[in-house]
Amino acid sequence: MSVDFISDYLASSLRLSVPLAYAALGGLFSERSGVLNIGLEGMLLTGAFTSAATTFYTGNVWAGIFTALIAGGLVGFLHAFLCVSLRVNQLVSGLAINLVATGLTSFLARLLFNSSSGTQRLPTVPQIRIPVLANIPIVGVLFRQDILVYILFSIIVLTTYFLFYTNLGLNLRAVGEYPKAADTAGISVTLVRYIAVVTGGCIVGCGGAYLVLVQVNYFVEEMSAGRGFIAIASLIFGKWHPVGSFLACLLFGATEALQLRIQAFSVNIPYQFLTMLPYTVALLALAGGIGKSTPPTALGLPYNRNSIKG
Amino acid sequence: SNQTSSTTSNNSGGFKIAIALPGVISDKAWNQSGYEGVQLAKQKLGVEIAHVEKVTQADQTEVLSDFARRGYNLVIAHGGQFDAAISQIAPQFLDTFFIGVNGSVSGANIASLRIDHLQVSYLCGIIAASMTKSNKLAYIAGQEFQATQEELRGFELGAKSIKKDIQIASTFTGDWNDVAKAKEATLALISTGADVIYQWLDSASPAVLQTASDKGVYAFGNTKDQSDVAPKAVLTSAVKHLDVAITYLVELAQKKELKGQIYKLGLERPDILTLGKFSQIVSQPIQKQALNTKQQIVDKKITFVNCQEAGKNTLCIKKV
Amino acid sequence: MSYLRLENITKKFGTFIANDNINISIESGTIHAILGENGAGKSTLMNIISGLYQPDNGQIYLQNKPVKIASSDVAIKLGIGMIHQHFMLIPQLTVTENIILGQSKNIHLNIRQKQAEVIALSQTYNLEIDPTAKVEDLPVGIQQRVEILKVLYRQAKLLILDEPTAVLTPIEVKSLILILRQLAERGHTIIFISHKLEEVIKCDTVTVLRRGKVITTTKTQQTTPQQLAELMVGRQVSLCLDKQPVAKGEVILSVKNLHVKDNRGIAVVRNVSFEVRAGEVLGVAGVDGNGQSELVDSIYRTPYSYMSRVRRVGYIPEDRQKTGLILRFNIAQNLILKAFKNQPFSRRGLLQQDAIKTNAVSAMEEFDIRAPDVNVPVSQLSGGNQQKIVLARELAGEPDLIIAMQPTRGLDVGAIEAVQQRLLAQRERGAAILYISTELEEVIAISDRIAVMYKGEFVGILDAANTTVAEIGWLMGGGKR
Amino acid sequence: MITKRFLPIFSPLIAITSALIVGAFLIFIAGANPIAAYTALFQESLSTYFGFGNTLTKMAPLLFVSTGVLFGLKAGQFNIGGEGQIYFGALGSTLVGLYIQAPSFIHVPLALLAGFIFGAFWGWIPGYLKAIRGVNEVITSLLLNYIAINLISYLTQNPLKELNAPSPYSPLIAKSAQLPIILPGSLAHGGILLAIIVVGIIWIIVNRSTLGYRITAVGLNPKASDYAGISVQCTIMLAMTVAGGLAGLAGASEVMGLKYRLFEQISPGYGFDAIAIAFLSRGSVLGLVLVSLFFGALRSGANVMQRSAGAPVTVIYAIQGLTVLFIAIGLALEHRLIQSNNVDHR
Ligand SMILES: Nc1ncnc2c1ncn2[C@@H]1O[C@H](COP(=O)(O)OP(=O)(O)OP(=O)(O)O)[C@@H](O)[C@H]1O
Ligand SMILES: Nc1ncnc2c1ncn2[C@@H]1O[C@H](COP(=O)(O)OP(=O)(O)OP(=O)(O)O)[C@@H](O)[C@H]1O
Ligand SMILES: [Mg+2]
Ligand SMILES: [Mg+2]
Repeated sequence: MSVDFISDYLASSLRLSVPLAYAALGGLFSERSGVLNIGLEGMLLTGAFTSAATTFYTGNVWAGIFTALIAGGLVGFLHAFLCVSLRVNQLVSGLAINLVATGLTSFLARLLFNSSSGTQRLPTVPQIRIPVLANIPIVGVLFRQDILVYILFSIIVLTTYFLFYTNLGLNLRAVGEYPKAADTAGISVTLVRYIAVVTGGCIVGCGGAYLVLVQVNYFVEEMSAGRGFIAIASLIFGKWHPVGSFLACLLFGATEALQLRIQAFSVNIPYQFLTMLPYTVALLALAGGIGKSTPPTALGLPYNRNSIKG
Repeated sequence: SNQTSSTTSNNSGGFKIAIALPGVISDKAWNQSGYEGVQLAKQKLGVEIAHVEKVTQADQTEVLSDFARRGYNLVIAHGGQFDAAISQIAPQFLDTFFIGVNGSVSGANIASLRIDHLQVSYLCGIIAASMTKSNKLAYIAGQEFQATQEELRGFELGAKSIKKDIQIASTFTGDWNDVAKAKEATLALISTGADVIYQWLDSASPAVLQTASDKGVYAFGNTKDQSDVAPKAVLTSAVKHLDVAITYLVELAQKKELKGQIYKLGLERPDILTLGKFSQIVSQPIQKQALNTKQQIVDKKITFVNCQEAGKNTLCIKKV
Repeated sequence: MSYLRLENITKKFGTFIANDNINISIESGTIHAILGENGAGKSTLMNIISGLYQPDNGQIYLQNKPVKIASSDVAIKLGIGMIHQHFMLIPQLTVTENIILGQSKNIHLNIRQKQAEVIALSQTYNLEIDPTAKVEDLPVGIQQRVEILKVLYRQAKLLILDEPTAVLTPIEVKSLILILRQLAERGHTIIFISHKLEEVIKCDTVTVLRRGKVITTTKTQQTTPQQLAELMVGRQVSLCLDKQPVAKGEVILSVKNLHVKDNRGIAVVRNVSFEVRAGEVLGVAGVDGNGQSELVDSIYRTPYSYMSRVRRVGYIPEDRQKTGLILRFNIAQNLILKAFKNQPFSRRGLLQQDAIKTNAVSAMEEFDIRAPDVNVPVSQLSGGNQQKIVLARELAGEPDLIIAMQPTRGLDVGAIEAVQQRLLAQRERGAAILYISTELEEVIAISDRIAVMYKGEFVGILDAANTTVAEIGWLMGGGKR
Repeated sequence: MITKRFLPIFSPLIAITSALIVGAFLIFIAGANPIAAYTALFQESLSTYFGFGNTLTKMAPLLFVSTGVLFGLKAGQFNIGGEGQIYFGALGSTLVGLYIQAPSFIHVPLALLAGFIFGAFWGWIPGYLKAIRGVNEVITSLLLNYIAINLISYLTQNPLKELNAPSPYSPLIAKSAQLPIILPGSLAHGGILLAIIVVGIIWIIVNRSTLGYRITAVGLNPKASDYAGISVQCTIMLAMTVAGGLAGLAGASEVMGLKYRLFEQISPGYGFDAIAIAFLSRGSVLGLVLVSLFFGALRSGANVMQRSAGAPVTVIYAIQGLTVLFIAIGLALEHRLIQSNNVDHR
């Protein structure tokens, strides 16, 4: 097996993991604060669509990324408003966001992109080579990535720092575990949850931008293709820890890249068994002992100061 | 926009046709071509049209029977997956004619329309085998079913008619919407050495072609002439004018000449199935060879027949 | 000078009036006790002072200035610190994290420095603590300490302690009261809620609440425990149990050389042997976290290892809300939690609603469970009534062995009386009772013999008639005989 | 208060109306006629014979699966594996329908049973992993969906494929294993009646049986249940298994009543709709039936809106999402209203 092949494989695994990881990290913010987020799929799709639309009209990828961030944040705000202020069932809110996002992005995509003939071909985000490191054999590819990948890495580091080494992060965790205790300590549960869900939405939106601006350079209806759900699986798998979740995403990405390569080698296995490989591997890993992960205690429970259940 | 489906207003006497599409009409490929088919028929023949997109398998029978019940004269089901539903529904509505595109059913009021995908992929196989340096070709599609299998087989037969020991890898992504995955699948194929790629994808096909172009390998367009998507990579395209084919059958139906049979349309109808523009990269001798073979197929000097290979039913070439 | 003054405070939940026109004035630098039955409205009132609830009516004055306490944050800024009855600690976080929660405006969390601050604070007040321990790993007594440190860390001038001693050992209570005294002398004002009259009597003043209304406020020197109990309950209560002698029967429970390890592999019960006979109460005294829970758990989960034949076992768990009851089930449903599969509650796999209801009605009558009807979810009952439901269920069917773990924790005197009398009635019937408690007087009053547990071992089994609080207390603290 | 009584009826109605108003706006932008579209939606899905038949046909699988989801929820288990369990159930009854010959009165129950068992097996796996190994059932049941779908794809493409079929599907199952049509001429089949009967049985189990008591107890407080001598592990496994079995019945009824064969994509996402249905039903069985009916109407009405009024499918998705959203908001607001007027029991 050649060096190129391995470094191609690494790069492919990474590319397949990046949108998942954005979604998972976005979900992490929300869920650590106690707000369940099944709506990652819809947020990804919204980010993808808005970045495509903006870049299509402005020709500027940065504008695209920025609007994806804002749009993701707005969907997050909607989710927060529904779950935190109105205390709508968090699961239903997420499912509804997915449905609405699927419908609206497809609807708008047809209005915007179909009128102009041919495929939209969007500019791409430039690659940045990190000097010296980019020249290392095999792993060098990891340092020849576009800015969104580096941003993702910094988000992982920053999120870890934020959660465990800042006061706000402490507040966030407290709110997710025992909101009433946080409330009595003078923390505004509502504010923290809003911030968390909106920030999370912004991050997921960037994942959508990556999908469009880095991976395929055009928008397609329902192009998130279930990534939001895999991101949730990764989040649980990674035990709601930024690094753990990222590694779980990497596992999904790497097995996906692997199965595509097995197919490419014409190994005589029905393709369906290869397509299901990432899911099977994850399932076996869970069953085989990586197992137990305890969610934030207050996950999914709306907080109401006047109720007996804290 | 061009959402011009008619309402059911009863300007009776008019010929009414409807199409049920498994996917979205904006996919720039299979479903869109079906949609364009009924649009073309409306334009050319003045028929009244209606369509439904995203018909899931659970909805097929409902959609077909509902159109029939509303008095549509012709109901087109766009995809082989409708075959079972057609055989279930058609006997109950003898006043309506059903057409299964890509199907293999026929009956009193059932016809199937099949494009002979294999003929044109055979030609592409010849071109691919002549262009490859690595002796590795690749086929990529969303899912495996009869049409993709036939197309792959044609590609293989064509390639092997040039180079016996050539290798062909195939990848099925399992999801027609997942463009990013299709792109990664292409990259995986390229990284294992494939240097000519034949693809059949909907929304994802531009991603495959552009990736091939970026990586300096060759590819074929499919369904439409896609040479403008990635001029450096696309050698030629397997052009399938489904809209024309559909209009042709609609016209037959309008004239009450449609028969309960399988209409297999191939290279003999260049307005329906043909090779697209050749890229300059494809040398004249190769182009000529492809075109010669095409003529042989049209003249039925080369035909494809059922046979067994390695214990499996498949298709083989028969040269006369 | 009055530090805190409440004027006409009223709080309603729906149509229910939890606080009815309350007027109290609390002097600066004093310890002011609030006494009242379960559900009298004490916690509600304190939640109003600490900003968690808003009163429907009335005005709060702090140092004679009217204040509006809109949230916990405001309360903290006003120097009001509350230690809630149900701890407001986050089990997954460390001691330090809990103490500093919500206090720093900095971005970076310098945990080392904060730990040092916590240590310094704990030394100042003599409240020893491991700042890096996770709260969920700490025994409740220590958790209580964390709560106090949390309030002190916020530099509260007014400390509200809602039943702080319910989970403390006598020694801990003593030291807490000492600490409170010390704090009062330093100028802190303290509101102290307790059901224990001997603690209340050590405060400076006391206000008695009954059904949301202030009954009286008086200096403790001018009253007696007996008087207070009667004011609170509104009737005569007997503060001493009268225990009939009962002939002891066969050995029901026999534990020999029991060892238990916890899930981290540490031995928590070591070489424990004892017997309990029919008609006998064996008290187990000890500081919380010395292996009592593990001992009881092990007996309850594998009773056949300790009994010569299959017997009925009744179990009153330590935490009635988490392990004793299903809070969202109603009274009738909770009462059949153990017997739902049996006749007459079940026939051919179907629940028999009539039988279930009849059972509940009679249990409510027999155990004096106060609720409008059997369909009230138990989450809406006061602690005392919740405990009576557990008792009614566990004592049904004449169990041979009853394990009662802290059965009176958090209950008012009236409720305690009721619980203990039920248990003694079972003893007279011939049940063997294992009674685990941290309340020494209670253990001595109810037990025939008392085992003292220390660091997983039984350091002595004493005859209840011939022992003293001092002796047991000494053994509990690790003293040798 | 009188208004409070009618709140459960009014609030969904207001929610649906709001969703339709937003939808009308979108339909208009798309160049179709909203009034025509909505006329089609309501006339067809609820008031015409065939349209109502279609609605019922869609309701059947939704009702089966959402009952399963609710059953799991009662035990505190969140089964999002309905989709995979439908596929497995469909497989089970297809196998019996294809390879066993028996008279109808044996063949039909046998095929249904097989559907139940296959679905139950697929539900048991996450139940087992949760109960015994503590693995979060949300993630495992989600992963199992993908595995089931690919497995069925393989089977319909290879060993089970009908000869010369242009698309992956199995041969027709035996006539004797097919469910009868209950509304002649329409597609409404016996699976609908079965679904309603099953819902009734589940209602009795949940509300009237000791088993239901046990499951609810575990769902509300596993620790207390454990102390009371209930086996929490068994209960969790049982609940997930039954939930899977019910979803399996959805697959079985789709095969035996509607399609008469196994398809590569037998379920268009019923497993996910069912989750929303279970939550919107407020845990009541009547709610389950009504919400399933409504979703069925929406699904079949969606097709009609496309067919006869040219409303694009994208708008229909948006309307569905908005409807779910607005109903959920309505429920939340209603809950608050009731809470704020709450009368304490003492
Ligand atoms: N949030 C609430 N909603 C409705 N009723 C409440 C609420 N909080 C308390 N109550 C009711 O108010 C009454 C007073 O409760 P409170 O908690 O103040 O009692 P307490 O005096 O602290 O009792 P205990 O000694 O048991 O702690 C109780 O009857 C209780 O049912
Ligand atoms: N929102 C509420 N609605 C109804 N009842 C409530 C509400 N909040 C509290 N209560 C009830 O008020 C009563 C008093 O509350 P509190 O928290 O003081 O419990 P408690 O009686 O002291 O019990 P414990 O023994 O656990 O200390 C409890 O029975 C509690 O369930
Ligand atoms: Mg209280
Ligand atoms: Mg209490």
